[in-house]
Amino acid sequence: MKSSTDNELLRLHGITKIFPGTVALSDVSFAVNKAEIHAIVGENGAGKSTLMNIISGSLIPDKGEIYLEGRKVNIKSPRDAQNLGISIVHQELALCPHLTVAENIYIGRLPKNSAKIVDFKKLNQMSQEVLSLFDEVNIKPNDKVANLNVAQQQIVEIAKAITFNCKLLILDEPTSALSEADAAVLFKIIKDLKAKGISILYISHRLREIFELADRITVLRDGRYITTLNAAETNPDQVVSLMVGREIKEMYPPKAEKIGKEIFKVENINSDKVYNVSFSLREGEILGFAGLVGSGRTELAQTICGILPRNSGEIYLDGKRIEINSFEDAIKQKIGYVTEDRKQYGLFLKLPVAYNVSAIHLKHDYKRLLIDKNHELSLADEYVKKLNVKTSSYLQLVMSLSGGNQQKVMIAKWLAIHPRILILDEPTRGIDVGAKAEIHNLLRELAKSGIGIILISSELPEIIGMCDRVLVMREGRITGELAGEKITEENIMQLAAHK
Amino acid sequence: LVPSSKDVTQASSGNPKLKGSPNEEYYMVTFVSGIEYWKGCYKGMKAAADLYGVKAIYTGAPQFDVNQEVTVLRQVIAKKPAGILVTCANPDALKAPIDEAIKKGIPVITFDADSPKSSRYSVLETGNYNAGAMAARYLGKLLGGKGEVGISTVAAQLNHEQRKQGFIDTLKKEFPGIKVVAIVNDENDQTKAARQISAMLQAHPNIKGIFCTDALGGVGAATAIKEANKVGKVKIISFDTDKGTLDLIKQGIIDASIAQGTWNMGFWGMTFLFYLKHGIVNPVDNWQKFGINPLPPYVDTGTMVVTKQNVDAFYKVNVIK
Amino acid sequence: MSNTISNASANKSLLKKLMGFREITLIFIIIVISVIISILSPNFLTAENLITTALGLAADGILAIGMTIVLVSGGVDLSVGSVLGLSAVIAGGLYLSYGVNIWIGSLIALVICALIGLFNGYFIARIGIPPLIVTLAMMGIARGAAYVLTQGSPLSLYGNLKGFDFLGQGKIAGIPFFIVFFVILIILFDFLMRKSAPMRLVYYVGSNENAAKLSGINVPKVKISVYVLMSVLAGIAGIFTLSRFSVAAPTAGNGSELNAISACVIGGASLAGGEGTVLGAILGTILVGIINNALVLLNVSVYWQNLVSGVILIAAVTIDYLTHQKKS
Amino acid sequence: MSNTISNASANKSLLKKLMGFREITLIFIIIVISVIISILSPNFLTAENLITTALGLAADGILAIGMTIVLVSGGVDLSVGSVLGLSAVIAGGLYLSYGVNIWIGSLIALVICALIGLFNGYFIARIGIPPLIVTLAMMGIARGAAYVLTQGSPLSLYGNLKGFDFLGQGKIAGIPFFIVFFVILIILFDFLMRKSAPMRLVYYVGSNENAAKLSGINVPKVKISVYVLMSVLAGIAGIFTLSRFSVAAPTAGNGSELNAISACVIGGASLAGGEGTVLGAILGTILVGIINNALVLLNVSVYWQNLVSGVILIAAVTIDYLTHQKKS
Ligand SMILES: Nc1ncnc2c1ncn2[C@@H]1O[C@H](COP(=O)(O)OP(=O)(O)OP(=O)(O)O)[C@@H](O)[C@H]1O
Ligand SMILES: Nc1ncnc2c1ncn2[C@@H]1O[C@H](COP(=O)(O)OP(=O)(O)OP(=O)(O)O)[C@@H](O)[C@H]1O
Ligand SMILES: [Mg+2]
Ligand SMILES: [Mg+2]
Repeated sequence: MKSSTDNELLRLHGITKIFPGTVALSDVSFAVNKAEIHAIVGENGAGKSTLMNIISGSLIPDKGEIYLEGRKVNIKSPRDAQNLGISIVHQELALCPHLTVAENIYIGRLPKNSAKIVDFKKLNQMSQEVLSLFDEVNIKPNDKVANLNVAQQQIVEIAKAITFNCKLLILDEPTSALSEADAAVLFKIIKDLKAKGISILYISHRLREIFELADRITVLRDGRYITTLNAAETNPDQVVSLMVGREIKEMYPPKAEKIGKEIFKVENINSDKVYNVSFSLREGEILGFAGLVGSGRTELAQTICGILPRNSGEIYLDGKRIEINSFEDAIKQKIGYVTEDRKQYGLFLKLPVAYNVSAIHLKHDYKRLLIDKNHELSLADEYVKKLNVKTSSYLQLVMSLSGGNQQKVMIAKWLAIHPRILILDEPTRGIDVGAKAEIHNLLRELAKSGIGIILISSELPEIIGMCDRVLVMREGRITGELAGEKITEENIMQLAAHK
Repeated sequence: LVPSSKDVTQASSGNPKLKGSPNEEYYMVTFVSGIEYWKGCYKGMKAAADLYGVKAIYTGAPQFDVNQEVTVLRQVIAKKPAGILVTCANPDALKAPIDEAIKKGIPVITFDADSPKSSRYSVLETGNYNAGAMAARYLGKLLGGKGEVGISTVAAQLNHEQRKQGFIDTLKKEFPGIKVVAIVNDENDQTKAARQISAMLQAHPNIKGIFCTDALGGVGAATAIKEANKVGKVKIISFDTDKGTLDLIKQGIIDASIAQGTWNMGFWGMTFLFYLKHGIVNPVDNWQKFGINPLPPYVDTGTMVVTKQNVDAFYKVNVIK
Repeated sequence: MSNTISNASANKSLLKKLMGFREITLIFIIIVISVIISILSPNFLTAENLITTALGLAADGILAIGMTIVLVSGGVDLSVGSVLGLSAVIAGGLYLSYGVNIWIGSLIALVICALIGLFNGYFIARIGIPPLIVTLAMMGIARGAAYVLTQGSPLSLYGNLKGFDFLGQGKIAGIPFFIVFFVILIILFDFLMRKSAPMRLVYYVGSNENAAKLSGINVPKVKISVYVLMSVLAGIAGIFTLSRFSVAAPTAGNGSELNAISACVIGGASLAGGEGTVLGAILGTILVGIINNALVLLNVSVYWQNLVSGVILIAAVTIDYLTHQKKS
Repeated sequence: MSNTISNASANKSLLKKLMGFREITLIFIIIVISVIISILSPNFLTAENLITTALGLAADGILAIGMTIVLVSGGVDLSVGSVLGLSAVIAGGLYLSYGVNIWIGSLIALVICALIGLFNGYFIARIGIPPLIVTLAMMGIARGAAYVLTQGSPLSLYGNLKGFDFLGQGKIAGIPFFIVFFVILIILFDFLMRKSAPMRLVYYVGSNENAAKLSGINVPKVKISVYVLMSVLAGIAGIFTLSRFSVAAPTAGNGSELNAISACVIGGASLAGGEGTVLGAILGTILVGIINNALVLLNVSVYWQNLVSGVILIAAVTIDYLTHQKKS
C-alpha cells in the first residue's frame, strides 16, 4: 500500500476474528514500521487485545494474513511468534505464582548447562540485571511471584518481555497497574528499545501516555479499523472522537457544590501495616486517597471494611459507632469495597455476567431462599445498561469479556446493593476514556445522592479531577490533607514521596 | 470316596435323563470375583456342567461389597437362568434375593459361605471356622503345643474373620500353651502383608508360628521371614493353593496351607442344581407342594492340609482346561 | 457493536437450548449404550433388571449428589464411603446392643455424621488443611470406628423391624421406596443447586474463593455446611443400606468415594471447583451402572470385566469431550 | 515502606533457612513420633526394623516420587497401583508362559508401561479429558489386563532366577539393594526436580498452564512426558515387587494410588498443581509408614488401627499446617 516496504516491519491484512456472539475483529488491515512506537487505541471491547493475541500467536484469526518484513508468516502458537521475534506483555497477567521472579522472567528459557541442569546463579544474575532497571519497585529475583502485588507482577511481565531478543514488542495496557513513577521508568525503557530499532505496539487508555510515546496511532472501533494517524498531527480530542464515534471531551464532572454533614468517620485505625489513621467523610463529597504503590491505601480500606484484621480503632456511620469485625458486618452496614485486583479478588471468571452482578445482592439484600431468574436477569440488565458493559448475553462468562468490561461488571456487583459508603480501589483501571467519563459521572451522581464515596487512585489526574478532598498516605500513615485549590500534583507528590 | 468324572460320564451317556440342553445356563456368583480361590469351585462346576451338556457361567462382584453382590445376583436372576450357585458376602443380606429366585422357580444352592436363613436348597462348605481350626491343630502339633504365634488376616471380611476365630478358639481349647500375641491386617496384599508381618516379628521376636488367612498374606509372610533371616525358625501356615503358595511349600518356607474342597463345592453344587432342575431327585412325591427339601441340606466338602509331602498333587487344582 | 444483547438467549430454539446443556451428550451416550445392550441382551429392558440396577445405584447415587456439591465448592470428600458404613453400624449397633428404637438410633447416627462433617469442614475451612488429607484421615477414622464398634463382624437386624424395613425394602406402587426417595433427592438437589441462593454461594466459593470473600460471603461457613451436608447424605445412604439388607457391615461403602467422585467428574464437575450439576453426577452414576450391568448381562468373564468397563468408560467420556470441545 | 527488605534473605542464619523449608516441620514430627515409639517399644530403633520398614515403603515411595511430578504438573494418576501390578504380571507371565528371559521380559513390561503413560498423557493433554477420569479408566484397564493375563491366579517365579532375585532380595554391604536403589532414585529425582530444566517446565505447567502456553512451552508434550515417567516408575516398582516376592499377584499395588497421593499431599504437594517436592513426598511416605509400623509394634488391635492412624495423621498434619500458616 502506501508506505514503502523497506521500512515496514509488520503488515496485517484483512484480519477477522469471530467469537460466539461477537465479531471481535472484522477485516482489520494496517502496518507497523520499523523502530516506531505504534499505539492502538479503542474503547473497551474494541478488539485491541484480540488483535494482539493474534499477532502473538495465542489466537488464530478466522481470516486474514500477517506479513513480517514483507514475508507472509503463519503464526500458529506463541512459540511461532517468539521465533519470529514477537514478544508480548498480555493485558491479563500470566505468571506462575508458585515460582520465583527470576524463573518467571526466563520462563521456557532458563540458562542451563549441557546436562540441562539450570544455572540458578546465572539466572539470578540475568534477572537482577533486568530488574535493576526498575530499582524503585524493589523486586528480588528470588521472590515468589505469589507474594508480589499487582504492580510488581506487572513489572515482572514487562521484564520477561524485554528480555526476549525481539523485533516487535507488544505491550497491552502495561501501565494500568503501575504508578506514575514506575510508568516513567517503563517509558524510558520503551524509548531505549525504539532507539535500538525495535518496534513497539502500545495499548493504553491513558491518552497522556499515548501522546508522550507514540509515533503513530491506530484507532479501532467495534472490531473495525478506523484510521492510523501521525501523533504529531493530531490531538486527544480527535482521537477520542474517532474511538467513540462521536464528540466527547475527556472532562471531569464539576466538583461538589454543597458538602453536607459528616456521614462516615474512622478514628485511630491501627493494623499491622496501617498506623493511627483517622479521617471523616461528609455527605456529597468524594474523598480521595493518594500515595505511592505500597503506601498502605489498600490495606487501610481493607482494614476499615473488616477484610484485614484491625488492632484498634473506631468506625462511625451517620454519627453512630458501628462494630465491624468482618467484611460481612461492613456490608450489612452497606459499606462496600471494590478491589483493585479484579482477577484474583474481584470476579468469578468462570461464572456468567448475571451471576457476578448479583453475587453480593443475593447474599445481603435478597432474603429469599430461591433465586428468581427474572429478577437476576433484570438486575444484570439494569447495570449492564447503566455501565454500558459490552456483553453478548447475560449468561456470557465473565472470563470472555474484554478487560475493561470485566472491570465494569465488578463495579456493577457493588452498585447492585445500593451502598451507603463505597470505597473504590483503582476503579477505572483499564477502562476506556468514554467509559471512564461515564464512571466518573456516575460516582459524582452517587455522591450527590448522599452516598459516601472514597476513591483510591494512583492516577493523579483522576484524583485531582474527581476529589473534593484528598488524603495522602505514606508508609501506612496519613501525611497530609489537601482540599480545593491545594489539590495539585506537586503537593500530592511532596506528601507522598519517601522521606 | 468321590466318583471320578469318568464314572459319571459313563452313567450319563447311558441315560438321556442326565443330558441337558446347551441353552441351559447355570450361574456361579461370588464376591471378590477376581481371586484365585473361586477358580477351584468354578473348575468343579464346569466339570459337572460339561458332563451334563449344559453351560456354567461365572460372574460376580469385584469387591467385598454386599450391595455389589446383591445387585449382580439380582441381575442374574432377571436373566431367568436354570440355576444359581452363590457364595454369600453376608448371610442375611443375600437372603432376600435368594428367596426371590426360588419363588421364581430358579434353584439356588449356596457354597463356601452360606445364607442359612434363606430358602436355598443346600449348602456345600467346609466352614471357614473349621478351616481355621484345622490350621490351629496343624500348627499346634508343629510347635509342640507351646510358644507365641501371630495371625495375618483381612480385617472385617467375614470369611477371614471366621477363619481367624476358628484358629484362635481351637488353640485356646486344644493348645493352651500356645498364645496368639499379634494379629495384623494384610488387606489381601503381599506388600502390606510383608510390611505388617515384619513389624510383628520385631514387636514379638519370640513368635514361632504365623497363620495367614489368605494366600497373599502367606506370600508376604514368607518374604518377611526371609528378610528377617528367620526361615525355619518361624512356621507359616497359609491358605489356599495358588502356585506361589505351593512353590513356597516346596521350598520349605511355608510349612502348610489349608485347602478347602473347592472343586467339590462346584461339582456337587452344579450336580444338585441339575438334578433339581430336571426333577431327578424325588425323595418324596410332590416335595415342592409340601415344602420338603429334596436335597441333603448340608454337605461338608472337607479340608485338606497341603504340605511338602503332598504338594505336587495340588499344582493343577485351580487350572481350568 | 450494535449492543443487541438482550434477547439473544430468548431467541434460542428448544433444540439449541438442549444442545447447550452439558448433560445432553451424556444422555445420548447412555441411550446409545442402552440400545446396544438391549439388542444384545433381551433381559436389559425388563422392569426387573432396570429396578435392580437402579437399586444398586441408589446408595452411590446419593453420595454422588453430595459429592457434586463438595466438588463445586472446590473440595473433595474421601470419607463418604466409610461414613456410610459407620452410619449403618451406629444405628444397627444402638438397636442391637442397647435396645434403642431403630428410628432414634438412625437419628443419632445422622447427628454423628453431621458432627463428622463439621469436623471435616472445620479442619478444611478454618485450619486450612487440604480436603484430601482431612477426609482421608476421616476415612480411616470412620472406618476404624465401624470396625471397633462391630469388632469386625457384620451386625444383623434380620426380621425385626417392619416399619424400618420399609425404607429399603418397601414399595410404593410397585416401585421400591428407596428408588422413589432417590429420585426425589435428585430432583430436589438439582433444583436447589440451580435455583437456591445458599447453593449459589457454593458456586461462588468454588469459582473464586478470594472473590467470594471480598463479596462478603462467609467462606468457611459455606464450606463447613457443604461438608456437613455431604456427611449427612452419606449417613442417609447408610441408613437406607441398613434397612435394605437388614445388615450393617463394617465394610459397607468401601471404595464408594471413588465411584462417587468419578461419577461427578464424568458428569462435568471439576476437581478445580465451581463446576458441576446434580443431573450430570447422576448421569455419570447411571453410565457406570449400566456398563457394569452390561458386563453381567453379556456374560463377560469376570477377568475381563475391569478391562472392558475401563475401555467403555474412556470411550464414552472421550466422545462426550470431543462433542463438547470448545477451544482448540 | 522503609525499603530494608533487601538483605533480609542474606541475613538468614542456617537455622532460619532450614525453618524456611516446608519440609522441616515434617521432619520434626517424624522425629518426635519416632522418639515416642522407641520409648514405648525398644525394638523400633533397631537397624533391622528400620531396614524392614524401609523395604515395606520402597514400592509406595517410588510411586510417590512419580506422583509428586504428576501433582506438580497439575494432574493426578490413579492408575499407578494397577500399572505396578500389570508390570509385574507381564514380566512374570512372559517368563513363565513363553520362556522369555526375565530381564527382557522386564524391559518389555516397562515399554508397555511407557505406552500406558503415553495413552494417559495423550487423552489428558491432547483431548483434554480430566486426568482423574482418564487414569481411573486406565486403572480399570491395567488391572483388568493383569486379571486377564493371569486368569486371576498369582504367578510364581520361585527359586528360578538368581540374578533377577538380586533386585528385590540382594544386599549391598548388608543393605538391601532395593533400598539402595530407592535412595538413589530419591536423590536423583529430588535433584532433577530442583535443578533440571525439563523438570522445571513441569512446575511452570502446573503453576499456570496458560502462562506456560503463552510463553511458548509445549504444554501437551510436558504433560505427556510426565505421565510416561510416572507409568515407567510404577513399572519399575512392579518389577522390584516381582523380584522381592518372586510372586506377581494380579492384585498387587491395589490401593497404592491413594497412599502415593496422600504421601505427596502430606509432603506439601497440592492437587491444584505447581507445588510439591520429592523430599516432601518421601517424608509423607515415611510418616505414614512409621505410623503403621508403630501400630503393630504397640500391639494396637486391628480394629483400632484405622482409627488410630487416622487420628495420628490428622494430628500430625494439623501441627504441620499450624506451624506453616502464613495468613490468618
Ligand atoms: N474467548 C472469548 N469468547 C467470546 N468473546 C470474546 C472472547 N474474547 C474476547 N471476546 C470479545 O471480543 C471483544 C473484543 O475483546 P478484546 O479483549 O479484544 O477488547 P479490548 O479492545 O482489548 O478491550 P479492553 O480495552 O477492555 O481490554 C469483546 O466484545 C469481548 O467480549
Ligand atoms: N485481601 C488481600 N490479600 C492479600 N493481598 C492483597 C489483598 N488485597 C490486596 N492485596 C495486595 O496487597 C498489595 C499491597 O497493598 P498496599 O495497601 O500496601 O498498597 P497500596 O497503597 O494500596 O498501593 P497500590 O494500591 O497503589 O498498589 C496490593 O497491591 C494487593 O496486590
Ligand atoms: Mg484488552
Ligand atoms: Mg492498592
